[in-house]
Amino acid sequence: MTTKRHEQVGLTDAQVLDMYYYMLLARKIDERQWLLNRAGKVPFVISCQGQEAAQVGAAFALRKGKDYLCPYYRDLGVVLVFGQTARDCMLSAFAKAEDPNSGGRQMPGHFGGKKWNILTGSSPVTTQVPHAVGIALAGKMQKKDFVVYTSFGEGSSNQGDFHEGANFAGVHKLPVIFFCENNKYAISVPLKKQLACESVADRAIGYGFPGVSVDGNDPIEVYRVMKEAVERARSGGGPTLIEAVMYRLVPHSSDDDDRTYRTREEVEEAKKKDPILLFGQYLKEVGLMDENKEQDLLARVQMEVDEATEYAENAPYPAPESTLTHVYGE
Amino acid sequence: MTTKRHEQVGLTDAQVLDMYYYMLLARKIDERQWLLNRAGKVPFVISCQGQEAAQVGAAFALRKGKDYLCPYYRDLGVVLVFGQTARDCMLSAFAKAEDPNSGGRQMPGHFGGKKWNILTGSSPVTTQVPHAVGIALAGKMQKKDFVVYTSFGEGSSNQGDFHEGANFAGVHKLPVIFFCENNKYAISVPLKKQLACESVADRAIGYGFPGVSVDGNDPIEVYRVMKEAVERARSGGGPTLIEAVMYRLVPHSSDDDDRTYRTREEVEEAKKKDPILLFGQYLKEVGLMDENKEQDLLARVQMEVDEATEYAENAPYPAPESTLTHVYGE
Amino acid sequence: MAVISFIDAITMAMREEMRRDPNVFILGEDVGVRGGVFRATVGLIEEFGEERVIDTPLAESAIVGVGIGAAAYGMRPIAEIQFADFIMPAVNQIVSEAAKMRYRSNGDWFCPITIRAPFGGGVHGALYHSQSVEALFTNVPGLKVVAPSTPYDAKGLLKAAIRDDDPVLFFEHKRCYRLIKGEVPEEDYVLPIGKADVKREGTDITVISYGLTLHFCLQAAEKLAEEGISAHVLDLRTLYPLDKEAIAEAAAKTGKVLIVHEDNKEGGVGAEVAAVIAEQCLFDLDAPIKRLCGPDVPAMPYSPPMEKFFMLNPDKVLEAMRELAHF
Amino acid sequence: MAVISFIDAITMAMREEMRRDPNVFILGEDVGVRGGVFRATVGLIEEFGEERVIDTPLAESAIVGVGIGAAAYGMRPIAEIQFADFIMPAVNQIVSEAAKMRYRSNGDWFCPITIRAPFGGGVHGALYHSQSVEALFTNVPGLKVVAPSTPYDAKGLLKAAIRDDDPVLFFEHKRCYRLIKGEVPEEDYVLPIGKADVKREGTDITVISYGLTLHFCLQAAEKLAEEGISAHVLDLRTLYPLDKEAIAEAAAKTGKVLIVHEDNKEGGVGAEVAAVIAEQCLFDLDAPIKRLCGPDVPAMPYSPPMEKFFMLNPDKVLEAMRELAHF
Ligand SMILES: Cc1ncc(C[n+]2csc(CCOP(=O)(O)OP(=O)(O)O)c2C)c(N)n1
Ligand SMILES: Cc1ncc(C[n+]2csc(CCOP(=O)(O)OP(=O)(O)O)c2C)c(N)n1
Ligand SMILES: [Mg+2]
Ligand SMILES: [Mg+2]
Repeated sequence: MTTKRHEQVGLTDAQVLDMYYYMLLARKIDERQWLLNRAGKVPFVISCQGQEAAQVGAAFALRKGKDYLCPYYRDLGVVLVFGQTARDCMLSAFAKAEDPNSGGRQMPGHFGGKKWNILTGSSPVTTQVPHAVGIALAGKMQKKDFVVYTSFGEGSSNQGDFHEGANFAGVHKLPVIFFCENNKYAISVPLKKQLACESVADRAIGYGFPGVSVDGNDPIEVYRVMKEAVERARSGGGPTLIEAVMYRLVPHSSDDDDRTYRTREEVEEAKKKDPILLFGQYLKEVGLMDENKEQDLLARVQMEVDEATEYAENAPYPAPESTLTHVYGE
Repeated sequence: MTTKRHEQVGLTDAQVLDMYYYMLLARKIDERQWLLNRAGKVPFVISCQGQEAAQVGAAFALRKGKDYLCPYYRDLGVVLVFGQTARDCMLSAFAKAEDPNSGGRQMPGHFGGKKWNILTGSSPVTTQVPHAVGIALAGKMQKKDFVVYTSFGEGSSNQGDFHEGANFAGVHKLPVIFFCENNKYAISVPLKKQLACESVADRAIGYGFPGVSVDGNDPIEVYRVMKEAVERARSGGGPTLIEAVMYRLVPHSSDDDDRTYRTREEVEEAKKKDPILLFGQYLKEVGLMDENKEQDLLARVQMEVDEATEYAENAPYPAPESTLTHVYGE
Repeated sequence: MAVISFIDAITMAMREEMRRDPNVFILGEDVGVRGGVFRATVGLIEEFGEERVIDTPLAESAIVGVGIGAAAYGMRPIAEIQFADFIMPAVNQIVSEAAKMRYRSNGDWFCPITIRAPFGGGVHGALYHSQSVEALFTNVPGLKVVAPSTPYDAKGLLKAAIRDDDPVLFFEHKRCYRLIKGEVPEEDYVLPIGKADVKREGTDITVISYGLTLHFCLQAAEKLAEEGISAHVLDLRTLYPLDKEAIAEAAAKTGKVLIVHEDNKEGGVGAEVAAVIAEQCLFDLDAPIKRLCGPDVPAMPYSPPMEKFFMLNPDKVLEAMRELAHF
Repeated sequence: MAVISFIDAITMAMREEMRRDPNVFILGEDVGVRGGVFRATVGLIEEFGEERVIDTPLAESAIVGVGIGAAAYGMRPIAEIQFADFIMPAVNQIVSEAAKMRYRSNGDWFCPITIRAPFGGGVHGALYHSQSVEALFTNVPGLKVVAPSTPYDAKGLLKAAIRDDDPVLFFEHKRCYRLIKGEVPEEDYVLPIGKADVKREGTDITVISYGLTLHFCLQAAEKLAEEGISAHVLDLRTLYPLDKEAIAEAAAKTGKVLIVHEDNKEGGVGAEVAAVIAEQCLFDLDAPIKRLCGPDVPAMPYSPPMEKFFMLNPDKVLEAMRELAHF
């Protein structure tokens, strides 16, 4: 039996099993949305596939109900850990009135919900980064001890708002974790046309705080560096920039055709490091998982997804004239 | 006699004397504008005082008539080396029709002139940075071998446009020199409230190119690092970020009162390192200058400034209705 | 009641709101020890400390973006943009974020930020310290755009903006800062955002304006009265959403309308004012709807004769009013 | 003459201009190997290489800012903004820089950049992939804003934009891309920027529109003709500066005007159109100037019934036209 790496970073057996559950749940919700899309039932999907380990590893280092999230559109794994359910996600995919993120107003992947401390997100990339800094600033003013997590792709780290937000947080030593999910592509544009630095983490020094690069396919490693960053933030040590390196296993979105810009070989190669595969193996190696248990878990997840889909599909749409509401407060 | 540091970096005696002339000229034009302002003759002044060494040192490493400038408002020293005259500057200060920068449309310090390869500048800080990158991109496409110099204050290095421009240049390895004049303040806001990094040069690694910090009070040192950067750029080695560290010796502008945010002791202390003073001393130490020569030079400069002022003061204003011209091309 | 300047009314409003509500704070460039380049925040860092009067890094998108995050969390930030011309880098945060948070979250989140910005010319500010940028934002549902013209309105509307649960862009004409003085109560009061205000009753022509030019209209109306022409002057005060009822009412009252603003004519706020009238009370009109505005050039030049050419003044307004009256 | 789609006309225009002038190049997100997310640049990287079809980092202010630098130097950049909604981070570069370079340098420098951006809704794009953002730019002297509605106009106007010595914002309604087809000559031709175009002659009512809704107007006019009502339809084509003469002429022709656009009503382009008419030919009018526009909400929701509620369609337009005709 291999060493239990997770214990070394302070994760219990129950916790890693839970992590695996969330990773699987995210993956299965995502896969179902693609099926629904191809069947013409939902107009749009944007995926977390390949990024679940980083997301769930990161979210486990945060305190649900206490810390704040300003996530980006792929962070399905993160918001599930923070309390969103398969049903919530499917209500959003079907754009139904009950969708807690936006009441069906926004595309899926545009997370938000006050009850989960998830700030409402938009499509223009990286705008959430200064928001995270602002929430952290407010927390500091009110002497709260929460930290704020904000995520974005490596392509999005080239937007001015990343720079301005990170610099502000650095100057004010605010408890923000800048979590860059480097999945190697910004739609069709490969890393080398986006960035000339070795690692996105190299940018941290320019803001006076630590930058760390981590294997995004390994939830335990991600948890470890996140935990460190969270503790630093909470104890007044200021922000951290984390780059989690991974690969987007599917096209950018349901509107994309990734065959135009990357070879099938490259994608197949990446699938060998599919974090769900690797983490499943690890759990088996340390004796926490076996074929049976895995089947049970899969069945449970599948059932959640089925129920969620059915519920959401049958749920009512918002009323047309509700288009006119919530422009201003009453 | 001290060693001739300037020879070690490839500057001749004639060149350093020339540098001193430009530094003095810049200073004297600037001082005159303050007098004119206090006398109610020109509405606004923005100064180069304290930054002349860095500016002239940098400009001497460039090829006039070949390289391009996207300077910022304090770069009087740079544009003088590139061909602007005291008269040009005074025409701008008095907002007269003949002002070659803008025909009196813009405030002084908003340099521009196609004949000198100086791109027209604006007031919103840092917008010139992507422009410099665009000129360099065009040069690369057309297989030209010019380099592009762009400058900005340390406060302005926090704008998104700095980040986006630098990143673009890094990815395309473009011949751009990002020259940050770190004078310790952005109007009233001191360095530590602007930046948390040790040096602005630390930001370069995030864009995959070298960053260098240099004593901005020493024109020879500035020349040396600029020369290196220019050669790297010209030979396809890509951009360099240079931080020249200095001090703004006067208020931000004629509208500012710096006594509200910094002590007189601090300013007096900085004046001991006034680059004009230091460089004058150096030239004397190496035997290139003495009291007599200095008086001659001062007299020559003074005369240029006098003549320029008189000319500009008496020059005609633009016609009121010319306000309507140059909105679109014919 | 004390007579104070426009800018003092602004300072007073912020001071009172900061005393009233600990969640109110200020962020911007040079707002702290310097008290703002126009001195609008003078004395506030001394009273409230540097935690509540924050000298930010020079980055407008962050000033607004950080403010938005804090506002969504529950604070009441007042973000100062040093000159309205420099609001451009923050347009994405204002238009895509602040204005749409409530709508996109189906009412779950909202964004009570106030963004103050000095606008307008006549101060030798040249192209980039003189602009009127309001028209950029008067097509953005979810935002409110306010531009008071008197100290009394400034205080009451700024306090309303700070307490408003939605993002408010608050434009202050910088020429008004020290030029315009007026009575301002020491007491707490707020004025309703979204309501125009009749600044002068009249019967012959209707003049609609805001900001500095509103004062030109009032001065011209005074002179015109001597010629026996009575002008009705409406101060828009809120530029978005417009007080359409008040506009229609004022237009119908005299049947002759002149709209005056310093901003460029084409696509300016006056266009919507004219359109509202042309849609709602066309048959009450006795003359074409006239607009007297800044020329359609990129911005106001530095050179004094050009600045003068660009700027409106009481004489130019008087002439346009007289011409309309005699139509 | 071949019948091709709107988007193919766009591609054709760019290909022809790139062949004609080596200074023309394209920069934007995914414009290279991917051929653009809408496929407008498909095939161009193959023909012109990655030096002239540049996949940029994801940063709109740099895309435009770098383009501006290159344009000032003497190139003819075509910057693609992936969705018009994402033009916001580039507003500072567009408004403060591109639009003002010529003016501020007293004609010494100029900036021949073309900025293409797909706008508009009806494609399940939700709040941030459906917006009409043109009104943000139709108050900015120095800029030209173009929005063609047919493949023929698209080709001719895009070529004109690329050759224009001033910055042109070129908005393409994304719903038109594959829906709208029309005859487009293989030959080189340009159409004048700044000129509106009568798309249908008529005598009873005047309808003024642009983009996708122009087609709704034409369809509605067709039906209305069956009822014996003759509609005159003007396509603005250029949204800034407006063709005021053509607008006044079209309005005066029938005396009854309906302005139609997908963008929000208040502060939209239609406001200026109405204001021009109310100023220039008020006494030719027989009815209030009507506007039929998107509702004043932040943007178009994702949920199908809400999107449908927001969007105009031929029936909604028909109803408004009929009502005006019977006024
Ligand atoms: C400001 C802005 N520009 C363009 C887009 C269109 N867009 C959506 S996602 C994307 C690529 C993002 O790449 P990256 O940041 O690496 O994140 P990833 O999708 O790879 O996770 C682009 C260009 C956008 N949403 N916002
Ligand atoms: C976008 C923008 N915001 C604000 C200003 C107002 N402003 C002019 S200079 C300045 C400070 C600049 O500081 P720094 O970059 O350090 O340059 P320095 O003046 O010290 O040389 C500010 C805030 C501006 N010109 N542009
Ligand atoms: Mg990516
Ligand atoms: Mg500085």
